Formats: sequence, C-alpha cells, structure tokens
Amino acid sequence: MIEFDPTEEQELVVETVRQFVENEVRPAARECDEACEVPRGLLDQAHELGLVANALPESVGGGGERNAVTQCLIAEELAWGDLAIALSIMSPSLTALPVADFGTEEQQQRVLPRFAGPNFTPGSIALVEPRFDSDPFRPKSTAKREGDEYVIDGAKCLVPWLDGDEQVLVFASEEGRAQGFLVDRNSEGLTAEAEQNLGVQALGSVELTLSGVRVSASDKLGGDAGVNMPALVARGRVGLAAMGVGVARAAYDLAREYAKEREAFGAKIASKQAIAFMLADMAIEIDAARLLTWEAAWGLDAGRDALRESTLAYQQVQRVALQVADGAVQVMGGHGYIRDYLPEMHLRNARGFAMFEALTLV
Amino acid sequence: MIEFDPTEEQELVVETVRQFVENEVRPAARECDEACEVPRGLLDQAHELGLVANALPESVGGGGERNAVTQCLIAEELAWGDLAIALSIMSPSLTALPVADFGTEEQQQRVLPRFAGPNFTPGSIALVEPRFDSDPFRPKSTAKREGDEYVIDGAKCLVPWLDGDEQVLVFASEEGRAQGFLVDRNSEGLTAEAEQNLGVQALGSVELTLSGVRVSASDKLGGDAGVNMPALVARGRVGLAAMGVGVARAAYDLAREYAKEREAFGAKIASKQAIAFMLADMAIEIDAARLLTWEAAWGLDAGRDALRESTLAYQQVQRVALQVADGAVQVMGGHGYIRDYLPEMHLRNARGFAMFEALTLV
Amino acid sequence: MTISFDLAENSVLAQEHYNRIAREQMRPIARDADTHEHELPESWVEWYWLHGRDNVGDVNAPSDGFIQVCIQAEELCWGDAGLYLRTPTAALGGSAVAAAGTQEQRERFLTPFRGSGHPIWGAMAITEAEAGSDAAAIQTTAERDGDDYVINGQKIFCTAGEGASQVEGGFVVVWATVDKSAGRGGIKSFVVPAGTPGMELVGLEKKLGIRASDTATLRFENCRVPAANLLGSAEVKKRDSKTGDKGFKGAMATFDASRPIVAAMAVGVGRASLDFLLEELDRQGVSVRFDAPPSELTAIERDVIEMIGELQAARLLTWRAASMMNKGKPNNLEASMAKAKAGLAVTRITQKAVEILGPPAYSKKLMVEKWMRDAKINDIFEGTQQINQLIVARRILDYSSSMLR
Amino acid sequence: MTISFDLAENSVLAQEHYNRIAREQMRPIARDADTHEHELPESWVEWYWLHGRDNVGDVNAPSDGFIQVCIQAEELCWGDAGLYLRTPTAALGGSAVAAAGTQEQRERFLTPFRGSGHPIWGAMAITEAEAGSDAAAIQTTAERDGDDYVINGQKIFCTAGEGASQVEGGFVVVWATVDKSAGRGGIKSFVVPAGTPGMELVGLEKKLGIRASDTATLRFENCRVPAANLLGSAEVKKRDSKTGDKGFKGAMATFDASRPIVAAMAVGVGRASLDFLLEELDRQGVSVRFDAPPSELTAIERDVIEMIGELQAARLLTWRAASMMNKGKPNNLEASMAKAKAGLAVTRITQKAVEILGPPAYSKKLMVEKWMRDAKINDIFEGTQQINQLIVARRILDYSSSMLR
Repeated sequence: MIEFDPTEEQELVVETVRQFVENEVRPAARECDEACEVPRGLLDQAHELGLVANALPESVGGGGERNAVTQCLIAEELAWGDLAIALSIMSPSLTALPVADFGTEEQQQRVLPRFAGPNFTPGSIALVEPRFDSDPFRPKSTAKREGDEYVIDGAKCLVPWLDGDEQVLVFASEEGRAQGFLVDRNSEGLTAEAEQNLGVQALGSVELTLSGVRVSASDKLGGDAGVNMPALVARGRVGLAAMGVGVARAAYDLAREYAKEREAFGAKIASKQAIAFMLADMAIEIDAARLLTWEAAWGLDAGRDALRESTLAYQQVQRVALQVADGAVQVMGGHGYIRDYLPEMHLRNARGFAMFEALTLV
Repeated sequence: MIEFDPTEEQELVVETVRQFVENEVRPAARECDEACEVPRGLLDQAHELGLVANALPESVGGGGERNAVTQCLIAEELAWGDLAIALSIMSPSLTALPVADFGTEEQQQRVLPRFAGPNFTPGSIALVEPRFDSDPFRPKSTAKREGDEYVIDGAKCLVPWLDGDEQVLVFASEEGRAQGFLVDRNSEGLTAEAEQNLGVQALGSVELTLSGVRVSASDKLGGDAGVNMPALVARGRVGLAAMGVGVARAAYDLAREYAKEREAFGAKIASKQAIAFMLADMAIEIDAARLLTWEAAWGLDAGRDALRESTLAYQQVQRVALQVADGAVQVMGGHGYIRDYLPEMHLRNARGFAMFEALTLV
Repeated sequence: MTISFDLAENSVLAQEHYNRIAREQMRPIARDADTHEHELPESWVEWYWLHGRDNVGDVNAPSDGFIQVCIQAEELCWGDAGLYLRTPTAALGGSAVAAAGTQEQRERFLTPFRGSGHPIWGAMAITEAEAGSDAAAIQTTAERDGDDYVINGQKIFCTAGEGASQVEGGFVVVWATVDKSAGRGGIKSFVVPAGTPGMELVGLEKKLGIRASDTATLRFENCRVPAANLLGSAEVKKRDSKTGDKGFKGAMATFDASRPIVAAMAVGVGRASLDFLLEELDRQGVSVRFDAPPSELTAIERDVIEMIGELQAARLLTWRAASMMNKGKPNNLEASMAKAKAGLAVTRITQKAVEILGPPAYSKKLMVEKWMRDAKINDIFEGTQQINQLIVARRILDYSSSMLR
Repeated sequence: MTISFDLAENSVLAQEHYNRIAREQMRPIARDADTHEHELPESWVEWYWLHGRDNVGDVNAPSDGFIQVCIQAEELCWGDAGLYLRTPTAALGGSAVAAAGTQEQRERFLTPFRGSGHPIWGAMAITEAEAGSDAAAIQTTAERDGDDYVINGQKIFCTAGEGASQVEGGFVVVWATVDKSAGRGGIKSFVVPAGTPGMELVGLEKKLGIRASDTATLRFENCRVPAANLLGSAEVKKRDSKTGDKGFKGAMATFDASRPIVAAMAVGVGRASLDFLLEELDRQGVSVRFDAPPSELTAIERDVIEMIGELQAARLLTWRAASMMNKGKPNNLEASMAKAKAGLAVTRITQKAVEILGPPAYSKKLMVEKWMRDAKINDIFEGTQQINQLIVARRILDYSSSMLR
C-alpha cells in the first residue's frame, strides 16, 4: 500500500534529531560557517544519537537498523539545522556504509567497529574530481595493479577531512571501471590541501593529490568483486537529496517568518501576492522534492536499483534548493544579503548540490 | 551612435501596416484559423502595400529599399494581427529574397519580376524536414547532379503552399552542402499533401515528398556559387523572431485588457500582484526580445554575418512567445481556453516557432 | 504505517484494467473525437456504460482507497482526457451529492448510475460569466416557493453539461444563492434533474482541447425543483461561520476531493505525452542516460530527466493528497499543492514534448499536439493555478482570505 | 534617427579605457579585497583618484551620452563590483545633488570630487530598519531650528557610507521627514558633510558579496546642518501632488537615472562570469555552436546560448533606458524594466556559470563563486526585483500606487 506517514519509531528519531538540531546545531551554524570549522564537541554529542552506528551491522557492534528512508528523515532534519554540520555529523557514513555494503568480510571486521564504537570517528570519501566534467562512474584518477599492490594517481576535491580517522575511501578507475580503495591518510604521495569554498565552509574539506600512492590489494573495496557503483552513487544522491530538502526548508522557514513579520507600505509583506505566491511555490516544491527523495530511498530499502529514482530526486532537489534559497534571500531583500541572517549561507550551500556527489550516504 | 527609435519613414510604414492590420487582418484572424485558409482578397489587398516588392531590386521593378530592420517592424505588426496571415502576406519573400540575395543574374531576371509586379504572387520555401532533428544546414533530402540536371529526393514539411505561383525553393544536400533549387510545383515526382497542424492553420502548408524530381542545372540557386546558408538562415531567424514578438504582443495585449476589465473577489484581477506581475514580466520580455531582434536585423543591414545574433534573438523569442501566450491563456482562465477568444490560437501558433525555420525572410 | 510506494494489489489491478480500456477503447477514437467536436462519442459512451462500470479487483483485498480513483483518472486520461470527461458518470455532481446529500438523496440521484438503463451523466454548474474563480460572486438565484425552489440564472463552463441536462436520468448540481444579502452564507446547491422545465442548454464551447468533452452554457428560467433537492442545510448563516456551515464551505470542500482527481487527470495527459516521447526517442536511437555527468548530457536528455521528475513529483503530491482523504485528514493544503503542481508541470511537459519531437509533433498526424491542447485545461479548471497557489499561501501563512486576497 | 547598435566613437574609447582599468587595476586585487572585508582597498582608491577621473575621448566627438556612463559601470563591474562601489566618487549622493540641488549646492558639494585633494566619497542614506523598499515609511526626522535642520534617526544599507561619512570633503545625502503628518510630502533630502557632529558610523555590514564595498549603518543624533543643505524645496505638500513636488517624487525620480546604472553594473558582473565561462569551456575543448539543430545541442551549449541572449537582452534594455535620458524622455518604466531584467538575468547567469564549471568553480581558487555572490545584490538594492516589477506593472496598466499595491 501507498503510505506517506513515517512509522512511530521514525517519528521518535526525527523528534530526537530535531531537538538536537534546535538546541545545538542551529545556534552554532553561523559561527561554524565563519570559522570554517565544526567544534569537535558538537560532533561528539551528535555521535551519542547513534545516527550512523545504528545503521551498521550488528556483527560489528552496530544497531543493525539500516533503513534509507530513516536516514533521509535524519538527513533532512540535520541539514535543516546546517548543511556543513550535517555533512560532518554524517561523515562516518562515507567510509562505513560502502564498507558495510561492498566490503569483504575482512574489511568489514577491520574497518567498521571503530564507527560503531563509543567515540565519534569521521569517515571520508574521495569521489569528486576537480574538473568541470567530474564523473563518479568514470574517474580520471587511476589505480594500477602492481603485484600485491595498487598504485593510485589522480586528483580529488570536496573530500571531507575531519581529524580523528586515518583512512579515506578513494575512487579510481581500474581498467576503466571505478573502484574504491581504503587509503591511509598519511600514505606517501598523498597530499591534502585545505579548500576554501563558496559554501559548506565548516566542512573542512580538502583537495587531494595522489601521486603514486600505494595500497595493499586487500584495501581494494570488495576485493575482486569490487564496488557496485550505481548503488553507491544512488545512495549518495538520495542522501544529498534529503539534505537538499532540509536546506530548502530552512531557507523557506526563514523567508516565511520574515515575511510575516516585515511591514512595507503599511502591510506585512506576506500579505502581498508576489511574496505569498513565492512562498507557496517554495512549499510545493519542497514537498514534491521530499516525496521524490523518499521514493528513491524506499526503492533502495526494497533492494531495487534506484539510480534512476535517486537521480530524478537529486536533479529536482538541486534545482529546488537553489531556487528556494535564492528566493529566501530575495524575500528578505537587504537582510537576505547580509551575514547577520542565514539565507545567504543557505544560498551558498545550496549551489553546492550541483557539485556534490556522495558527500553523504544513506 | 546607439539609437532605439525608428526613422520617420519607418514609423510611417509601421503606421500604415498597423492600420491595415487593425482594419483587415485582426477581424479575419479567427475565421481564417477555423477555415484553415486566408482569403485571396486579403492577400491582394496586402500586396498593394508593397511590403515585399519594396525590398526587391529596382532592376526587376522592385522598390530597392531592402532593410531588415524595416522588415522586422512590418513583420511584428503583421504578426500582431495574425501569424498565419502574416506569413501568407510575406510569403513572396520566401522565393524572392533568396533569389535576390544569391540568385544568378539570369535567375533574378527570370524569377523576381513577378514578385515585383502588380499582382500578389506567393512564394514558397521547402527547408524544414519532417524529422525531430531537422537541420537547415544539413538536409537529409539530397540533390544529385546528372548531366545538365539535378535529381532531388527527400521529404519536406511546413512548406507554405498558396495558389498562384508555380515554383517552390527546395533545399537539399548536394555533396553534403545545403543548396536551393527552384522546383516547378507540378514536377513529376513531387507530391504535396495538405498539412493539418497545431497552429498557423490558415497558412495552408503542405508536406512535400520528392521522389526523383528533376530540375535543370540552371535552377540551382546561385549557380556554382550556390547559397550562403548561414546568411539565409539568419534572415529567416530574424524574420521569425520579429513575428514571434508580434504574436507575444498580441497575446499580452489581450491578457492586459482582460485583466483590467475582469472582476473577481470584488476587484479587477489586474490589481492582484500575481496577475500584475505576470503582465509586467510579459512586457519586459517582449521588449527585450524585440531589441535583440532589432540588433540582429541591424547586423544584417550592416552586412555582417548575423547568424549568432539572429540565433540568440530567435531562441529568446521562441521562449518568450510561448511563455507569453501561455500566460495570456492563464490570465484569462476559462475564457483563455475557448475559441471565442484568441489567446489559445496564439498559444498554438507560438509553439510553432521551435519548428519553423525560414518560414519568412527579411 | 511506514512510508511505502508499493501499490496495493487492487491498485495494480486497477492500473492494468483502466490502461487496457484506455488503449483499446479510447486511443483508437481519440483523434476522431477531437476532430468531431460537439458530437457524442457514442462508441465510448456505450462501451463504458456496458463494460466500464464493473468493480475492479477484490473488494476485500488491500486497497489504496482514494488513490485508486486517482489511478483510474490517470489511466483513462492517458487514454484520452476529452473522452474521460464525456464518460457517463455522475462526475462532480455525484461527488457533491455523495458529500453533502442525505441518504435519500444519494439513493434517488446516484442509483441510476449503477442501473441498467441508458447512459446518463451528472454535472456541476458553478461558474458564471461574472463569477469565475470567485464562486462567492454567484448571481443565480433560488427562491423558495412553497415546497419548491425556483432557479433563475445562467451558468457557463459546465463540464458534461449537455449530457447531464438533456439525458433523462442524469442531473446537474446548480449553485445558487437563496439570499444575496447573506453573501457566501446564502449560497446553496440544488440537484436539477435532466429535462426539468426551465433548464435550457444554451450552447457548447468550442475549445482549445478536450474537445470530446461537452462544456455547456445552461440557462435557468423559472426552473422549479422540489425543496427536497437542496443539498445540505437550508439554513442561511448571515456570516460564514467556522463550524457546521454545510453550505458554501461544504460546497468548497468538495474541491478538496476533486482536486486530487483533476491533478491525476493532468498526470495522465502528461504521461501520455512523455511515454510517447520516450518511445519515439528510443526509435530514433536517442537514449536518456541517468549515469552521465551533467557536462555530457544533451539538451534533450536533461529536458527529459527534468520532465520525468516533474511528472513523478506531481503524481506523488496527488497521491499524498488522496492518501490523506483515506485517513480522513484535512487535505485542503495538499490538494491545492497537487493541483497547482500537476497543472503547471503537465502544461510544460506537454509543450516541451512537442518541441523536442520537432516538426512532426506540430502536425495532427501525431497526438502530441493534442495532448498539449488537452493538458492546459488542467491548469485552469477546478481552480486555476493562481487560485490554488492562493490557497496554499493562505494555509502556509495561516492567513484568512481577508488577510491574503 | 535610425535604429542602430553602433557605439559612438567615444563609447568605444570608454569601453577600452575602462576595460583596461578593470583588467589592470581591479582584477589583480579583487580576490584580496573580497577576503579583507571592511578594509579600505587603498591601491584602488589611490589609483582611481590619481588616474581614473580623467575624461575619456573627445568631448566634441559623437557620444552615446548616458549610455557611456552605463558602459563605464559595466566595464568597471566586470573588473570588480565591490571595488567599483568603493570608488571615490560622489556616487548616488552626487546624482541627488546634481538632480535636485541648486547651482550653488552643486558647486559646493561636487567640486571637491574634481579637485586635487585626497580621495573622497558621496553616499545616499535612505533605507531604515523599518523602511526598506518603502521609502515613504522613513522615520528619520529633520527639525527646523533657526537656520539649521536637526536630524535624528538611523540609516542602514548605506553604500559607501563609511567613506562618505568619515572622510573630510565627502558627504551623505540623508532622507528625512520634516513633517510626519504630511506622509511622503514631508520627506526631504539633506546634504550632511562628512564629519558633521552627530553623524556617527555605527558599523559595517558583513555581506554575501561586494565585500570590498562599505555598507554602513549611520546614526544621526541631533545632527545639525544648515538649511542651505536641504535639496529642493522646503515646502511641504500635504498631499502628494502630481506636479511640481520636488520632494519625494523628485527624490524617487533619481532612481530613474540610477537604475540603468545599477542594471549596467549587473551586466558587468554577469559578463565577467560569462566571459570566463566561455574561455574556460574553450580551453576544455567545449565549443558552443550556433548552427546546430536543437536536437544536437548539449545541455551546456543550450545553457550558454540562453545566457548570452539573456545578458544581451539585459544590456539592450539598459541602454534603451539610458538612451531615453539622453533625449529627456521619461524613462521610469524602461529604467525599471532594465533593472528588473538585469538583476534577475545576472543572478541566474552567475549561478549557472558555477554549475557548468563544476567543482572547480565552487572553490575560491576561481572567481566564479565570487561573481555569483556579487551579482545577487543587483536584484536587491536600488529597488528589489519585486519593486521594479511593481513599477512596471503600474505603468503598463496605467494604475496608480493605490490601485496596485
């Protein structure tokens, strides 16, 4: 049966996350953006909610409750708080979920326990490349087998890079096919340069250069079977779509509240059709984008190949998040343009969805 | 110097055409659309204005006043009256102008006098092909030289086909390059099937099938030099852009007048921002599209290759005409949807600009 | 309850059932019905009356409830929107009777639609020349005279108005004011059976699209109906009270049920266009890749991905609004969201399909041009795009109609 | 008079001149000025003051008049919009003095800007916390006291407000009401010279873009200026009369002159982005074809063609509005058309350029992200998109401000 209401358990999770976001994330958003950093304490606190650990297999100490729809609900709430903080909080998913999905038994036992443990351990993925035609399915970075090792060369960008873990999951083409490799962050030939970006400034991402980086053959994700890239990309698109909905909702909320408060020409500006219709359009588009996202997530949970659905959702969300954030700046006029208010940050963050790929995973 | 005002002579021409359009064209628009025909009398009357003849060389009896900007001003006014009638009135341009531009001396003397004469002689061009990827520069129709003849094969559509002339200018690829051929309408192997289209119903266009149609080598437009296709396409795009502006303006005028008359919820609907802003947007886009069109036309008059400018204008006009006509239907609601009013016709006509290519020329 | 996009068994059956009807009964005659505007599409009407009214699926099996009605509308409008609107059903008139009528009224007026007589129609007559989206401005009057009401006025844009007013057994639900001084509180709806003296078919609109549908102008001249044909309470509230007013507000509330259906109709027309576009592109060797980076997409690919997304977004908003009805949740906001989104999305999709398919699509040899004409009505009737945006805006702002006009 | 798009000789010279300045003086320091928000970009200010104020071309040669001012704004904002706004000029304050001031006032306040002293700035202070687009809602008061006016209130979003209020020789034109009961008829503008006691710089805004520009909050506490600093008539019209009111309407009219310039600024930022995009695509081997059928265009090609068209459309509307000023024609409608179109087009173009150029464009290593941030202000200041649409709507409908609110 078709059903649009979450379970009671999901509602509880959402409520818990929302409380956390309201109390901890939202008050910190602007400061984190300006400081280009998320305080470690905030991530530790978030970790106690078990948002990623719950999704990991019980065999490695996780909650065994992997559910993409639930992860979408969480992702939207977190991103409604702040996108960069949300991506940071969920960053363990970047290493942990691909290992859980595609890793060999040995890799799972080796890698996953630290993400299921009591301490926040950030994960990281290096998928995007610093090119206008960056393509997750056909990385220009290469991995060549040499004996028991792989030699990796290439460049990556938008790589989350939080202190506290030693590995990054790097994607490179092996014989024309994209594969993932667990690379030690202090490998020889690996250089990380801090990025300064238009948005998600607090994420602390880096541009990676890999020059003859060597990993053991056992670090190739999934061993001989490798990675199911469409599934991985789909999980990234769904997660990002959910976060995009959260960003759009945050911007929309600000615009709506402002419009109901602000007077011009003797009336609240929300009572002007030009403004009211903009808000109505935002509300419709946000709901539409959310439903598409849920459908894609549900497809993943049903074990389907949801690349098509996730791409549809992600495409729509890219447009909607940008349009809503831009509209929120517009509704707030001069106040939307200054950094005393958050819409301008949402606009900068929203523009990023066109570049992001697998910056979070469900 | 930059200048946005037409000359006094141009203003006079525009005023004359506008009078004609108001008195003769507009009252006939709906009837012509429903009857899928333009009365010959109307075309004869229009011919007396000399709109095409004035642009032909004096050497063949024309006015020698070729000016693309002037033709744009005329085209906009005519299309503001009715697109199908405008295309019919200007149809002599389809044969006459390419011959004037590219024809050999012999072809000019042979073809042009009848278009400069006292009787309305329709012209016709067969450039568009019935394919989703119709391409004026690379027709799939072919012309093969055989001795002193060319053998033409292929299919064409959106070919204006008015009674009263015996020739059609057919475009086909000769050794990979598009060339024009003056083909007798009653040639063996040529079949014309009347089209029923979404819009410009009164144009009486046909789909042409050419199966081994033979023409003399002297019927190849321009002889060995052939045709300058970019220039021809540019002249078509500019002309169509001007007509698109006219269609948009016609739809906009109807919507604005309706909005100022129509009451809902105790006020004129034009006093609602949602409607008023739609109208404002239409007005801005129409003016913007017109200026781009003029710039392209001015480029042609200055002897420049205006393919780029004409394409820019044509692209913008395609979008604007459709958007304004659709908006006019929307502003008028149920009244916009019924054939007692004209916006629905403008919508059907406007959608055609994406298909048209060289359906009029300046 | 858990978020799910799995159609219930009955919905799948309904989808298949109505799609077959659409393919076999509607598509073959769709162009002809468009060309012969104002002619009754007899084959469709007869076929539907004989075979189309059967229940689908197992009434005891899981069902998506009102979503199934949306699926029916989508499939049949995928077949042909004009014919769908000409289908012999009680349509919106039936919804009004079902929503606001008494048990007795429901039996009296709706039973014939399940009967074995000749095909009949129901219709709703609201709009007037000077009252379009603004239903409260209705000028048609209903005056109490003994046990009757006497109706005077003229209605336009009455969908299925010819069938409902002319064919014995059908009926038109007419909105009229019993007390102009009471404003919207005085507006009531009345069931006027087909053939009632004084109800006259003035004419049928010639339209851009949905030409198989009879959009009628009806005149009421001293048209007398029993007081028992009044739907809802006869009481006139001088001011529009927030509770219990079964008059205007109740009547408006039927839109909350009808808008998801109109949205589903829009989705059906849009899907017809999109399905054909994808098939045709495939035939032309043009594929649409979901795994290509934006830098490599063709303009067509990006358009098509956008179109598929927009259509699915409209469908999901529609189903959500319908799903809320299943649960008895107020869905005024969500119904208008669905209608607004679907109307606009499908207008664009069908227009874009003509563009992408180029010159052949501009011709009446293909159906794409017709779907573009048919689609546009969905952004207009049952509340224009603008009216639905207004409703959404009021809801999200928590503004009354006086605070946001 | 004949329609022509040929720039006059002086315009071409100006284009080359200001483009060279933009390339050589502005571009090299643009990123740095963005990063060091609130710091005076001394090198630019000094350079401009020494070299940038020279007349361009031959004053006797044909000129496009006000269009040349638009060309200057476009070229310099192609260089850097933030630095442009930080240029030591009389700016909007100067326009107000030029438009509404007496000969004496023009000489007294504007001459220093042509002088050889240190760099100085002019500014206009209109907006207040509770009066954004709605200038008539101004709360700042100016009370007559003998030969002086005493100004009290606070202004926000005052572009160049730091320079104009703090650096001796500059001035701020402050809008204030001399009579609240008179509504907009009581609103007058006053020239407050830099350093006038009682005018205090409260702070500078931290902004999304144009960070090199000083957007100030200014407080006026018993700030005393001579009555001779009032621009225009001191007379208060109780009702806004249609003719001769040099107060509010006159002040608003300066927008008709400033909006084409703001539109030209927008075009400059948009062109910076578009030029870079085209160069970068070319470097990547991606061409943009104007002779390909739609079916063969890539998504990028179609986007770029659209962007070029939109930018040129904005530029032409801008030049048209400016051209009308040359002829002394009222251009209220056309100025708002240009501003509305340019603000929106350039917002979209700069956002789209970041998208097309992908991950590298999201980084601050390139300027594309900055142009996106800078561009957005053009859809907001000097009348938001919405205000300009409102003005256009009123004009085309021939509606007064009370008929269309």
